[in-house]
Amino acid sequence: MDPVLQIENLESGYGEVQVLWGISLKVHPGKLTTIIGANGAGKSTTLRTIMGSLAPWKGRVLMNGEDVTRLSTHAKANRGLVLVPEGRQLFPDMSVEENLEMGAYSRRARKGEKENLEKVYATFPRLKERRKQRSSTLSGGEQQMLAMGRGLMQEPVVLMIDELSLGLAPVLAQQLFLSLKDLRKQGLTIVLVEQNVHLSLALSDYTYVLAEGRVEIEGDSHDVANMDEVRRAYLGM
Amino acid sequence: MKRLVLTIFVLSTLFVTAGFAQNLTVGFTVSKTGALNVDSLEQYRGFELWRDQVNAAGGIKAGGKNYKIQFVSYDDESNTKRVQQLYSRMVLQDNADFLFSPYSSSLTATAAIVTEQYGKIMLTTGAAEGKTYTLGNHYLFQMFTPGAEYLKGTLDALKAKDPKATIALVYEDASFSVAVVNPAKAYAQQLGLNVVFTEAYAPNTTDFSAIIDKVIASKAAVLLGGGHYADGSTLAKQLYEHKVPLKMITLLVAPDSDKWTELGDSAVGVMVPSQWEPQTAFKAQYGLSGADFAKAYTAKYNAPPSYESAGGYACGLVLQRAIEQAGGPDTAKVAAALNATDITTFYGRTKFSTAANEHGLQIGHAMVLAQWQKDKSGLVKQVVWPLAAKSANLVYPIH
Amino acid sequence: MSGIFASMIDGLLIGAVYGLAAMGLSLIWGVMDVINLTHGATIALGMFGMYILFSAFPVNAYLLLIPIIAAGLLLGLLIYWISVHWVIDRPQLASLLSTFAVNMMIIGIGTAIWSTSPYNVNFTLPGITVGAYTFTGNHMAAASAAVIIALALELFLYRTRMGKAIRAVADNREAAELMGVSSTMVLALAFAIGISLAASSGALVSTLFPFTILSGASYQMKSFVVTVLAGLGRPFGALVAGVLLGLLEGAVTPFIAVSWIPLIEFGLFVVVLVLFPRGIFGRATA
Amino acid sequence: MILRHPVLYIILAFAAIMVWLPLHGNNVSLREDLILVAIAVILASNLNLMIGYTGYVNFGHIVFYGLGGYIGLYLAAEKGWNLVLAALLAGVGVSLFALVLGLGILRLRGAYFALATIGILVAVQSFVANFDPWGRSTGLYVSFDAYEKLGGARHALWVTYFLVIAVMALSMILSLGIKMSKFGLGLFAIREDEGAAVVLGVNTTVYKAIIYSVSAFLPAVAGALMFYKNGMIDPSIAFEFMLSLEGIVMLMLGGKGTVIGAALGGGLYEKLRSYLLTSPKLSNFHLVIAGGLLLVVVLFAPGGLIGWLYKAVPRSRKVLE
Repeated sequence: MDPVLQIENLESGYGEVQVLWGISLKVHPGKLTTIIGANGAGKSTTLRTIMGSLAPWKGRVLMNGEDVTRLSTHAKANRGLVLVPEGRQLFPDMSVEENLEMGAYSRRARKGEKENLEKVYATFPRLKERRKQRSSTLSGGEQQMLAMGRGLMQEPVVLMIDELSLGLAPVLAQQLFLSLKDLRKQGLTIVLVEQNVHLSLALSDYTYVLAEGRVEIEGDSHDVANMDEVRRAYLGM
Repeated sequence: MKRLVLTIFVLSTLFVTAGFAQNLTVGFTVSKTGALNVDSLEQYRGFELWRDQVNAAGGIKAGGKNYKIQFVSYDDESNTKRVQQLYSRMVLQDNADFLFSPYSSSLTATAAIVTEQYGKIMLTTGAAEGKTYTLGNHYLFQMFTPGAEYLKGTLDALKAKDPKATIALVYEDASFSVAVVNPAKAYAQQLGLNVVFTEAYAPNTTDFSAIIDKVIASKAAVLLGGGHYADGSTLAKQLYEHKVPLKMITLLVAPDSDKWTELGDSAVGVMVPSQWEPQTAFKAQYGLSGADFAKAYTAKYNAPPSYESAGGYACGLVLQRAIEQAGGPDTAKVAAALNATDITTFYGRTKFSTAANEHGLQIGHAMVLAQWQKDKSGLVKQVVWPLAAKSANLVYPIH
Repeated sequence: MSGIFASMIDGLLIGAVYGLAAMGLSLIWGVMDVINLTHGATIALGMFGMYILFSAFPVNAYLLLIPIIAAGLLLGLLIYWISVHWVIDRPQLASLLSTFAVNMMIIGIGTAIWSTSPYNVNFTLPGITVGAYTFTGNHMAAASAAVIIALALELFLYRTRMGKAIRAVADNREAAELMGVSSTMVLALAFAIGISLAASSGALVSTLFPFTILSGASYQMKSFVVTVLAGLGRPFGALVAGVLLGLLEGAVTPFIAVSWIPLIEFGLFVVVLVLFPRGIFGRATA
Repeated sequence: MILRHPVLYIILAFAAIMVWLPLHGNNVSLREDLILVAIAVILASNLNLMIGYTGYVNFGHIVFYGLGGYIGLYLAAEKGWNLVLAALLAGVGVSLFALVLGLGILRLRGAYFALATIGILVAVQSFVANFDPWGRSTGLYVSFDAYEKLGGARHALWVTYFLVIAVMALSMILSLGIKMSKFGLGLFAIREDEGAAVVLGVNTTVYKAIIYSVSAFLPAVAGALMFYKNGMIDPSIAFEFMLSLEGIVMLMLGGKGTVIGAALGGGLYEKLRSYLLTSPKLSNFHLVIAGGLLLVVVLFAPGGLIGWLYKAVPRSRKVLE
């Protein structure tokens, strides 16, 4: 099967500092792909460059075989390339429901807005309870739910999540991972960048390990989890 | 060879004619733009009419020569800062022989510093404030009656009509109106009239509602003040819109303009202290008569002359006479002639103070009080004070 | 009716117009972090827009607001493209200066066309008289129009998809892009609306007082005061703050000379800035 | 160290030329042009201390010039003080005022500071317009015979011209000296990253208040001299917001943060404006042209003329500060 999202030799950075030195990834439909690596390995930078929030210096981004490298962020979002960014990046002055409505902003997501809203509320009942509250008044876990929910409202073709569990209590993190598993079962294509290597390896189908802006290791998550260097470096064994 | 002869001939002709008719340059600024443009334009027309008549008559004849008048003038944008730059320029670069003042007391006071620094004669018109003449000048000569006289006629008239009336003084916080209102307040007290409210407003004020509310609260029956055209016309309009129950309104400068009639009903009954009105017939010892001036002016500009226009023309006339008497344009001689001037023209009497502490101050000219009245043909400006010069009776109260 | 009461009503009526002017500044500042120094020039253009339209079509001046709002939007897009689009990601000084440059150009062109002499829109609605005091019809109509426009903007921002997109961009531009919002388009739109508000406030002022091409400057200053009192990016707050400022003026003027008002207003402005940098009604934290 | 700096000699040569040009042939009209250039250089150089060195945009810089003018004129004309003494006292007084004010408003950063400076400008203007001893909105006038003390008006105008040129040279030397000092380094640290500067142990509040106060001194002295020369002062010309903004334009044009750039921008802008103002064809469009020029500089050459020169001739960076 052809990959739905393919990254070829991506290079980018901030100002004059190069961070990515030629990253190549393939994301297959219906699979959960994780990207792991130490702090500063370039995981978030990879996602931001894919979305175009950061301009790519070199390389290509292909969606269903079509070159979308130079499209603007919002144009990519309108094609269903969805990023749940690190640090949630909610709209603090808007209510919970308005944040979700913003998820359904694009033309393609607009049609299913009502259904999707019901779905999100079903998945995260807390959000329904607080839907009139300003999002900045939510707790950290609730904010992460809202960020996820907002991503789902976008009707993603590929859902990319940056640091799902960062700063959350373990119980909450577990809960979110379980909801991810459900989504993957429903056939959603997911790319996950995570600090929590244990959980992500256990959950995912395919894994990339980044180091210093390059892909160091890749393979089926099961195989990667059993590699010695991975066990030593990332799983503390 | 032929060409050379021709050239020499042409050049020598030029040289010779130049000997017969020289040009005298008179410099001044005009407020073509900004808040003062209405008043300033009328003054400029007075200058212009004088120049055209002098040149049409072959120029000023003095000391056996003919001097044609040419103007150099710029737009001062009603802005004191520009005035200094421009008067320096006219003195230094354009080599003006004589200067006329810009319009308004503040612009004139500012320009006077420059002309005095460079030792040039400036005749001031459209500038009634007297303080400038107390600063020790040698070359300033004022055509307008000083500010202290402006409201005396109104107060005398009020004293005669309604000595118990309460007065509000509302005026622009600018050189001229301050110079008018402060002495007027003292004079009112001297007459035993009751001033119940006094407030100055910033130049460029357009919203008078706060002040109008205070005037109403003070229960004043008479309002005296204003400043120049822009603020005065706005004040009159807003007084009318707010239906302030006033029995008498006298505003400085603004109602003298022909444009005053554009205010419609707000214009009725408003009075203005005036340096000159067409109705005031002086027997001219020098220059044309008042009727001839009004006729020539109306023919040229299709509008009746205001006192700014008359002041502008008279300014030229007085300079012309001084140059004739001095036998040429030499600054010291002309200044001496001006110091000795005591003459009645169509504009009235003109005499400058020669006292060191107020040199150049106008001490010969007298003012009248005019009122806009409705008659069959529409709005007409009538002279109502002093009674000896009146063309109609004062309407009091106005509504 | 007592003097202070009348004076406060006058203040309230003119305050609504101050508020409308400030809304434009506040919206642009809040959404894109640009201090729009073309604000005053745009207000002046609104005044002359009304003058020109009213000279050509002497109908009810307040009906002419509609074409002025539309023209303001177009003008806003143009100014955005000339002066803001290229510097939006640079430090604030850049947009400050580029909008100031455009301000100079507008004033320059305006001066060449209309000079700096005063103009009037000769349109008068009948007023209402209570005791010795009369409130002019124009003041009441202008204040009502200001409130209606402000309410319409509020509805737009809170009830429409486009309006919400503007708020989203103001809140978090990068996240809005991730939602598929073209931030460039939204910024241009917000700027256009801001300019249109400024122009319409100018049009309202022109029905009350005489004006010159330079008259916008003092309303720009007032807009700064109002915006800071209200807190940035709070358009409706700006209307409220504008009305409060008008009321304050009205309440103070019976007791002191009018010429002290700027000192009080701008002194207050500096003190509020130092004590509450986010405005009295501003959000606590972003 | 400063004595060996080439820019010091550029400054001195510049001042010497400014003195020689009008003296040569007693060209009074050239002198009147050049005094305006000198004033522009003074304003731009001192504004540069705030905007260029410290990164704080001061929209109300002209308030120092105007207040200096008022104090100087009041002392020299009304109280009969010696002009130089009156100008110096105006400088000291305004600097102290700025110091106190700065300690208050320099808590604000970025655009908020810029706005506060506008507020101060309007508030001070309004205060002066209501202040009786200073003649309210009519202002103060120098009596014509006051110039007698300086040998008559003709002579007095030359004296004030030389004094203004001296203040101009001092402004540029001050800019150079601060740039080369440790104090200047602290200011640059604030400009680049104020948070980091605090961590590095720079007492930013004091630094900012001091430079705010220093940047007030010479403009105030210049204001005293210039308004004395003009013979009058009133609130609308003393506190002209437009002139304040034009100072920023001059700085951007020349290149903020550099000694030569500030002076160059000030001089060129003033020459351009006066050319446009008096040119019969262009005078209606002087604002349009000046505005267009600023727009081009901001959009395409944010480093100004000096930034452009640095790029074109990289060696110039070493010589020109």
